[in-house]
Amino acid sequence: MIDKRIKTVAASVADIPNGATIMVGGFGEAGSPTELIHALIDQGAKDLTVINNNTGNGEVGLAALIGAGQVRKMICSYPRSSHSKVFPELYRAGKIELEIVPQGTLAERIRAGGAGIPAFYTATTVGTPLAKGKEARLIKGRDYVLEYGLTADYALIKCEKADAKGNLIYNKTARNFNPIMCTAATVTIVQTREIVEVGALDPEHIVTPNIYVDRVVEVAQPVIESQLIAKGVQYP
Amino acid sequence: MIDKRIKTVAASVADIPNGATIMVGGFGEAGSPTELIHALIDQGAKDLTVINNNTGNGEVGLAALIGAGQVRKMICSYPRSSHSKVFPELYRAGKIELEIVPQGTLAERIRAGGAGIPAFYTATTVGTPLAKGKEARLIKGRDYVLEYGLTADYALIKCEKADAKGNLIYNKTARNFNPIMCTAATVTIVQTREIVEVGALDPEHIVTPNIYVDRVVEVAQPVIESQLIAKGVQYP
Amino acid sequence: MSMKGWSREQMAEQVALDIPDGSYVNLGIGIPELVTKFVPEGREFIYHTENGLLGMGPAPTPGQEDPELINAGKKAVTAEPGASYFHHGDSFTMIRGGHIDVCVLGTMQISQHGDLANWSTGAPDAIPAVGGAMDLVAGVKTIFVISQHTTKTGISKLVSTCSYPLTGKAVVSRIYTDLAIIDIKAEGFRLRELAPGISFDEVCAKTDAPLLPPLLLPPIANEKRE
Amino acid sequence: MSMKGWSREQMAEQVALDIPDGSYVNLGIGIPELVTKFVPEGREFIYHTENGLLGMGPAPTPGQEDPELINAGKKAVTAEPGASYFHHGDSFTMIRGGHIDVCVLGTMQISQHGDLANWSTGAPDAIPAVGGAMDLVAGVKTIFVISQHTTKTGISKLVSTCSYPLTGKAVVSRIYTDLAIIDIKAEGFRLRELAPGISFDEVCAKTDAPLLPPLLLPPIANEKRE
Repeated sequence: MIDKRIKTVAASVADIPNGATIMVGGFGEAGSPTELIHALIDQGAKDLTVINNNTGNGEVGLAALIGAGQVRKMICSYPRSSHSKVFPELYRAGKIELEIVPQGTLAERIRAGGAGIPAFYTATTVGTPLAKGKEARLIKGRDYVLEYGLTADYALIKCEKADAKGNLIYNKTARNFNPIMCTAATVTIVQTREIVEVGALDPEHIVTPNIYVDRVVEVAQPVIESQLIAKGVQYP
Repeated sequence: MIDKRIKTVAASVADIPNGATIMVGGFGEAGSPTELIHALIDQGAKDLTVINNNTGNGEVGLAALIGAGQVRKMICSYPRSSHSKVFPELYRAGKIELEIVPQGTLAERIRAGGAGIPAFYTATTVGTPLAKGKEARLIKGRDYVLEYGLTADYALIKCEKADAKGNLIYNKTARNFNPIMCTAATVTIVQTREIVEVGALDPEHIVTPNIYVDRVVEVAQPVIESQLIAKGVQYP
Repeated sequence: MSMKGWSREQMAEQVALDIPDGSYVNLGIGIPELVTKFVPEGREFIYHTENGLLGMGPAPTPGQEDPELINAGKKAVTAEPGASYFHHGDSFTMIRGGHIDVCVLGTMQISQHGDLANWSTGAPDAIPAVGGAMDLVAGVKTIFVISQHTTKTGISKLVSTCSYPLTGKAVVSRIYTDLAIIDIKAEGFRLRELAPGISFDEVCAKTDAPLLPPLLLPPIANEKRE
Repeated sequence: MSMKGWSREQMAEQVALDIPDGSYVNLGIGIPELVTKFVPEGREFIYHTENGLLGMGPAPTPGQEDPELINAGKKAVTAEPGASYFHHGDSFTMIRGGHIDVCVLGTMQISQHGDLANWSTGAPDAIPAVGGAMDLVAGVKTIFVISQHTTKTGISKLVSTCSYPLTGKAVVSRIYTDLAIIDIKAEGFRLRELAPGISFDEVCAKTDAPLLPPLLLPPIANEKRE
């Protein structure tokens, strides 16, 4: 019978190979699967392509993964951060690639990847340097550019409650990119504050249906990145 | 201050002009805004283009609107019905146009229309007669066709609970096309079983945020189409 | 009386045997719906219905029907523990995005290349009605077809080239009929299993396209040949 | 001391006066955030933040911050009654789909054609970081810009042609600076209102593009001319 629970964060990310493309949920620290990222640092996979809106905070979570030299390329909308020098230093040193994508286009490309839409048109970036190299098209009198769906090998996701079948609900603005990333990855790995009985989540309130989820691991008291940063924590 | 409540179904549809394009929620009878449709029959607007998955049941609701000769064109995936002869007779008589769209493409075109995506590629219909006349494109080794976003002047929607600001929740599979149609119409008109206090709907559970809703009218005990059909009711 | 061929129920049972534990499954209207009755011991399938429900359960007991809890065939259903509701856009994200593992459909014709024709006879006065079939065959990972081998008048549904308008091109993996289970391979129709009391020659005779015999090499021999 | 020009708060107040009751509003980081303090009596604005909240309220009282309830600037906020949470895909459906009525943004440069440049100086060592700005200017119905008229070193932010990389082309409707409110019209920058103590000539001198005087014809005269 279907039971997607995994005992440890280490076991949940054990098979991620070098060169994998990984979507990482979260917007800033909200909804960031920090324990899963730390487990990936411990695991050591290299040459990764990471998709996240930002590039992490301080020297924990995604910033620490980048700092550990495990990331070959970042796809994000906003690589600046007030608490992190990790990405800028590597970027200026030519040690990490950057694909800059407007936030809404990033979200839609992920959503499209999950929805079997290989490409779509959008007005975002028209007339700007970010439209360079993109196919343009006039539709009903307005200019658009062509954008392609994004998929990933893995998604690292944080949620509030999950059941053993993999249904998920989120907390407030920690929802952000997590639900769409669940749909766009071959293997979706979820850390949740609580695992509840199957049937305990109201079918009307489930945000991520279990079809999108492969592994669920309970992290009852996740770290809060801003608190770690305030304490000057560096991972590992 | 924002208050989108309207007292009567008649008032809520009063301004729909001849020639309007109207999205009508529901899949079969589930989620069908029958009272709003009946109000539109009473109102008498003609030459309408209607977007719905089907063509109505029996001689009530959408089937009655079609039967009243108010619909110039249907856009739907499945115009057959076991309880309705209205559409087939008009269609065979050349008195109504039909644009047949696969159900998933119909949903995605509506979603795209609401999301500011003018066009997208999909594999659905490739190699079939419904791909005829569509622009084809090979993307990463697979064939796709180009589909365009759909928008409407009005959407007629049924939901379970609404607040005065226009936040909506639905009941079970009566959700279906309703939430995406709310996003794709210039004016979204909603009939709800109950109007609740603003703040009574949990922000985590709201399916249609109020930004998509223009008018809310309470219909506490909506008719059930299958019961009307069993009784042989014809509207009006 | 000795058994000859498979009944509708037995065809559905054969399909169920080939669906792995934990699969997400979408069942077409008609014979495919019978699959739910034959889920093998120890396996769990999660059923998806296009109109916005994952975790669909069986029909409710009479009198318990809810007109707002229906399946894609517009019949009353139930929701299993762990079910979820969602809108049509999200529902077809599951289908078109390749998240559904298996779809079981009926058919009017199926070609040796896996082309499926199950939505229209193409007759001049037919009102076209496609529903979600084209989305399902384009998006679901594995398409199984379950169908009588021939029409009521004895015309083969398995053909070299479909004469009816297609639902999808090269989309079907396997066909389960009352006479046999047949794989669609690059080389065409390949017999996988005969129904009880049915001969290879009989299936060939009722199939309007070449039918290849089963590959009988045991797996070990196959391995050695690599 | 006589007042000369508008303060940041007064600029924000001028913007708030021009937003109709019931508007859905997205506010950029910085001066635009001050708009919430000046909502005119009897009007209600509903605030959207890109990271998945409609009905955003003010910052919480110190100590009540929730790290999972933040705005697009990653600062702690609250949710008003009637608020809703949703994911990033749905959030940008609101933006790109033209559902947000007004967006108020800061800027680095703005051209007489309404081109906006507010995301990058284009310096060779700059790390590009665009966030949601390009989506907002492409999708929101009305874009208001609120900004000091010149840089700290006195260089006009209002220009004939932007030298910095664009955020969007021909997207801005109106600019609110410390010196004036200026409409973007087909014919270019058109003065709408001067800040107290500021002369037309002074605004012209600090604007690096032609500035047209306000259209002074009363509405009635306009009607007569039609």
